[in-house]
Amino acid sequence: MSTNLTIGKAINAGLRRAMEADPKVLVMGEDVGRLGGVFRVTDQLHKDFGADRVIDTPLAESGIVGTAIGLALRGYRPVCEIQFDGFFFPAANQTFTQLAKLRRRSAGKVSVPVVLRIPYGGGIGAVEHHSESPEAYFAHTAGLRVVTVANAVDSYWMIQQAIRSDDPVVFLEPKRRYYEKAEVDTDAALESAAPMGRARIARPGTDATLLAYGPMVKTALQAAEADEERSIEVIDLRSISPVDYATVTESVRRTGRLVIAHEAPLSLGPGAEIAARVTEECFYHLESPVVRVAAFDTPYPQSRLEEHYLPDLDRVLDGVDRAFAY
Amino acid sequence: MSTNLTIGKAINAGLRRAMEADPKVLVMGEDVGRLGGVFRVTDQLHKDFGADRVIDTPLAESGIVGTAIGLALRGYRPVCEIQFDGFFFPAANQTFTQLAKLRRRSAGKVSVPVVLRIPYGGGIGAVEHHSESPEAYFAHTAGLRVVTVANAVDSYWMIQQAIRSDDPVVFLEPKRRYYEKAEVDTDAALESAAPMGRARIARPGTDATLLAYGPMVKTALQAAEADEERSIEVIDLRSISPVDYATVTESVRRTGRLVIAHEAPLSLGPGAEIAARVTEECFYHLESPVVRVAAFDTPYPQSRLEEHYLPDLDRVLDGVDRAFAY
Amino acid sequence: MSDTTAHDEPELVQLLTPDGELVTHPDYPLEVDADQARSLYRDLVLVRRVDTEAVALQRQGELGLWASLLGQEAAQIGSGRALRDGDMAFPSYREHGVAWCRGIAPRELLGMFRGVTNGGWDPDEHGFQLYTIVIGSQALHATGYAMGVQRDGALGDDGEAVIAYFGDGATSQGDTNEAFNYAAVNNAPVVFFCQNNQWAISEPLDRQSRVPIYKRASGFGFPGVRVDGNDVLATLAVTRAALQNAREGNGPTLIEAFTYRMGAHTTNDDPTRYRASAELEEWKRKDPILRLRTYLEKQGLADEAFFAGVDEEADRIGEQVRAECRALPDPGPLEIFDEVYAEPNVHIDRQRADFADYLASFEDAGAEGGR
Amino acid sequence: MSDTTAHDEPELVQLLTPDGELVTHPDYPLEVDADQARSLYRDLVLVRRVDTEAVALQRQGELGLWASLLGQEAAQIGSGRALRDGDMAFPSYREHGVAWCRGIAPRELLGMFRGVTNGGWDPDEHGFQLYTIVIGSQALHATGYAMGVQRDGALGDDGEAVIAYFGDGATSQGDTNEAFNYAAVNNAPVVFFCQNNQWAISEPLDRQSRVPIYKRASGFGFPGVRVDGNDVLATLAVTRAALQNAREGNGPTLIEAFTYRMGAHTTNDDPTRYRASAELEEWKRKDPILRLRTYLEKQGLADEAFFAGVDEEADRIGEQVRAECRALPDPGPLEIFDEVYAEPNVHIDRQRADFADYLASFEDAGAEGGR
Ligand SMILES: Cc1ncc(C[n+]2csc(CCOP(=O)(O)OP(=O)(O)O)c2C)c(N)n1
Ligand SMILES: Cc1ncc(C[n+]2csc(CCOP(=O)(O)OP(=O)(O)O)c2C)c(N)n1
Ligand SMILES: [Mg+2]
Ligand SMILES: [Mg+2]
Repeated sequence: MSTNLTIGKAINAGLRRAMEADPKVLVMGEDVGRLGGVFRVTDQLHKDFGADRVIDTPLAESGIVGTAIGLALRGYRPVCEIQFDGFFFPAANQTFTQLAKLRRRSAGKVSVPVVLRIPYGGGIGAVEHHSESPEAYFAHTAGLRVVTVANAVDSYWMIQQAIRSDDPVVFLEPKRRYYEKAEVDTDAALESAAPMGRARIARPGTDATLLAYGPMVKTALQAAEADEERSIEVIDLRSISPVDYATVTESVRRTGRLVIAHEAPLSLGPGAEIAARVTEECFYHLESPVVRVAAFDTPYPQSRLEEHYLPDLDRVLDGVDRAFAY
Repeated sequence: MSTNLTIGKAINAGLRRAMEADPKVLVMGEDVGRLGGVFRVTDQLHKDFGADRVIDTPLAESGIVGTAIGLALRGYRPVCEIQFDGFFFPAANQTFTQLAKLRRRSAGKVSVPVVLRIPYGGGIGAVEHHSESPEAYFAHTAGLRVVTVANAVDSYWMIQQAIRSDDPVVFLEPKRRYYEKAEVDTDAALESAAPMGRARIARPGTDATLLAYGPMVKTALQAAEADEERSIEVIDLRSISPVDYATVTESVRRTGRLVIAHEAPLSLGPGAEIAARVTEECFYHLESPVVRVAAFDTPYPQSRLEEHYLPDLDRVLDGVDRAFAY
Repeated sequence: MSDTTAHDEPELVQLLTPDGELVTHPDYPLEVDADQARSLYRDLVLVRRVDTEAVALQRQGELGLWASLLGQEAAQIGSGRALRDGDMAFPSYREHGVAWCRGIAPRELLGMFRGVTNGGWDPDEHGFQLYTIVIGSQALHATGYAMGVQRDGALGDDGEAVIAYFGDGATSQGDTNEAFNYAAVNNAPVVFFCQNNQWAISEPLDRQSRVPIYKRASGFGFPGVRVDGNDVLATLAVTRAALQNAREGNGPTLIEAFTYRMGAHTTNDDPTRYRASAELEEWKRKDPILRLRTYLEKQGLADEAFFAGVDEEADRIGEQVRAECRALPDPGPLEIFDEVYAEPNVHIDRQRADFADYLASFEDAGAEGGR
Repeated sequence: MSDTTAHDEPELVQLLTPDGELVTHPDYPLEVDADQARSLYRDLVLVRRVDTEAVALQRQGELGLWASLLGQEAAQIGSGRALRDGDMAFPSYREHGVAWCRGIAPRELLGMFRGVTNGGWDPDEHGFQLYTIVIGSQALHATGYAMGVQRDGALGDDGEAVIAYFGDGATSQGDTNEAFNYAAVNNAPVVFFCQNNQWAISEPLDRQSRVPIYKRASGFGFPGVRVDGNDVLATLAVTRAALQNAREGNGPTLIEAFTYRMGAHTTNDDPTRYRASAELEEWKRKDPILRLRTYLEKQGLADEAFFAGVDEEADRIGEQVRAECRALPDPGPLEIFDEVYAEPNVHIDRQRADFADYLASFEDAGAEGGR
């Protein structure tokens, strides 16, 4: 059955399907129960699966991730919602020193298949701590897989893949794109979906590669459309860790130019690693240095400044121009 | 007076001098009092300055940084010891969402001159969580300054500069080098010391630039010595955020090659940003892609494997070879 | 849940019954003269008006968000008025009434909700720190600050005290509990003021605590007290006593102000999704303003002219808030780079300069007739 | 600090006095026959021997570190023996005695301290999770696991219970307190077992808590009890009762086992820097092994042959521990990349392959006669 779904509703539908398929799947977090989450991503799940499987937790993120680990050790597959990106940090210890390392610590005797769902990124006019892009912290941490989505189709499938994965997965949801819609064939087999580790060529092109993920994919596609002079290939990265370098370097070798756009701050953002790595692997193919278009190295500013802070269409186009200035 | 000091003792002497100079300087952390810290870096301070200025805190890192912020808001200059790198994470929320952002939040009306001293890095044969190199998490966080030391002279001066700074400073101490010695002129004026933001050319050379910081500077110098064929310039970065790109790019333009060595995991480690940035700024000067020699993207392994995990002399030399393979 | 809760319903310190009757409490004697009572009433009404205006401004698109204090006026004015000049308050994000008592103009609060600043007032000038959104964080800041007060030797009868505000939900956070412990171990002069408004967004109290919140304190070794947070007199008396205790060097107290969030969590929230309207109706009968007004009327401490005067003043302030909100200047783009660091920072300076050039390129392009 | 501590010295549950006299406690009846008493004695002696050997092995450079349980044997054997097969324990890093009760061979513990693994035994096989070094973390894991037990419907008289071990210092951590609260709110079948050995490295108890630790529980709404941790019988009885209470669905209990760390914090530590030797002397008189031996002797429950037999067994185990430690195989370099992820990971595979090539280059070079 093909349904027109927003990203938010597609994640909701994916969660529902995962919960139906496996009684061990739990949903937990602040306000995920009766309210259905502040973004309604868990809407109706409490009603249909009950309070034992859809758990309104105390207001304590370390507790959410820490008890999820315990539930996973007991054989459950908890899907935790961290209400906003900026409220992940109280859970940093449980995520970085426990969740990410338990498998390795146990020499593989233990799996902790926990999913952390985190609405992330800016652009919604919010107060402080509600617009962060913390993906670099996760991607720098061995033991975690980090994925993000840019459309409803991927949202529906990738949340299910994340839940099925025996690795802990940080599932980043582009909150300002929650209402973007697409047709989703919700009856297809999970196995038929593209693996969540694979990057996707969202728009083919020949003159430069424009790489984005999550909320910036839409901006990248708009930029590619807007550029009438050059043929821009757009890659939707999907997996931030590990990065699908095969797809990325194949594209860059063809186009000779790479522009990376993300909302995370520039310095030590995911673009830094991709730029360094692609330069290593495509040194003789690059006509220009890899160009990065990112947020500035400042705290996310008050919302009246966010349109300047976030890379927008113009900044991405400016980045493309810079790539062609060499 | 010139004294022969280890890095550990030089930090101790610097702390003492800062406490003598300014009654608002406090030292706090787990076991920093009577014990003088597990590495004895705060040795004797409790005896000489009393329990009000050298505070044995409860075993709670969020509490250490959180109360230090409060003390700073009251006009104090707390120097917090986080006992080991791996135990920083419970303090991540206070450090990233509060300490780093309070000045900006207050539009400059508030300063939080807190120093976080963290013994970091591996190579001491320790159990898990005692050998981490978390500098990338800090360097990706706007609002923090991140510095590290490679010798006793810098240790003595930079800890004092960090304490004087009105910005929050993460002061990373290379624990496996605590016992390295040097002559320190402890009577010189603080103003005469090189600013902590400045990189240092630790060994001049002409054929390639080898950049390291903290514990890897010694290894880098050994590698440069060991390479009899090529003239390697070694840069001791000192400040990880902000990076002194003026010094780095000047060197790379001269040598045409850059090798970066650090103990932090490769992906999204500080080397990624430096590689990306230097490539942008020195695109036409680079004879080869920037080469990174780093720890692997795995959790720090059990200690019997650390000699393989940490970049050593051979791995650094291999990196230099790779730079010349282009 | 076990039946631990059921057993001992906690005693609620109350000086003014919901019917506006003055009662006494052995531990919390309070003398309020007519002037004081009227002035408390005035504060309650005015902060409610500021709040109502802010909600309306949000509806009109002038604010991005607002966290209403509706129903919590007495808890805030009572505790806020208990503070002395040298005291320091560490608020959460809903303490508009306390801010009012500390002399923060409503305009300054609006800036953050409008998105033109992230806070911005001078904490030292007002004895009122910036709003803190990450739940629990400020409890540790307050405790550290109080440790500074100790080190400054600023204790004693004329000494200084510190107060930390947070909600019922916040008591679940590790930071809040660490603060309780740091304060206890250090005997720090800090009062923990928990406004238990029964809800943390959609989660009722029983998701946060198995027992009444004030009991938490005893586990850390300091006193906890539950006060009727809709009773401005009791809140004033209990907070004053706790602050005095703190400033005299006797350490922390946890005050649980039992109150109710009569509005939505914020303007983004829709409480009909998770709570019964009957509950709200019940609490409307305990309205903190009504209660004090009844008292004033019954005792003949205020006449119609007084009430009309306060309402007029509220109208004026409402108008002023609307005007000032609209007049709040937008920040300029380059302010993104301001005050990230106290000291010169080459990296930020470079990004600022590059961005200035980038912005200027549009102006040039504009001058030349488009990009 | 205020004098809250001084007031009410907590009652200590004791069934065996330091002089080896059996006493009764109304709440904790315990029947121990001679066999059981002797077997407890045997465990105490054997784990102490394992510990002594491990300290020696560290001195000889065979281990990188060791955290000695000296003095805490009764707290660990008493609580460990209270566990049933299906129960799950979440240890900190010093629970060698509990590990013993759960059937973990000493060899498996040594691996982590020797640096050949980071843990490595199978938690499910033994009902004993991996050692956890980051203080407080495991309290939340235990609570979550217990929530899983609830969801599995594994409660009731024959049900399962969970126990979390941690130290006095750990009670200051946010995570530990969050665990208390999650357990309370969810009425989870978990027992929090705090070995209060009076020290957190160099910090005495008064830096961690203003009041006795068992009191913390009441603030979260569940029972706390202080037991003489050097009394193996009392610890057994109190833990058994708490576990039973948990498995029957009555929620968490906090047990404070009052004991003493007779050795250094770890082999890296030098306690003479921070504590008086008189304190140690005093606690030596309360030695948990001595106490049980006196009881066995006085009651004629064991004879010289028994004691000699246990000592001989200890000698044998000591020898075995030494031999097995030295025989622990070193991991191969490429194991760095193992089990970082459960699923195939291109990135790790690539790093592994590159490193294998790099290592091979030396072998080639070696074969060719040098780099
Ligand atoms: C660490 C953290 N997690 C989550 C949030 C999102 N959040 C904002 S307010 C709130 C509920 C707070 O409830 P309570 O402490 O009772 O205060 P109240 O809003 O009722 O005044 C939540 C979950 C946050 N601000 N900080
Ligand atoms: C989060 C964290 N901070 C610091 C440490 C370093 N550390 C290891 S043991 C210890 C003291 C623990 O004391 P306690 O909880 O009483 O347990 P004990 O060692 O006495 O058994 C400290 C500070 C750690 N392991 N984890
Ligand atoms: Mg509330
Ligand atoms: Mg201890």
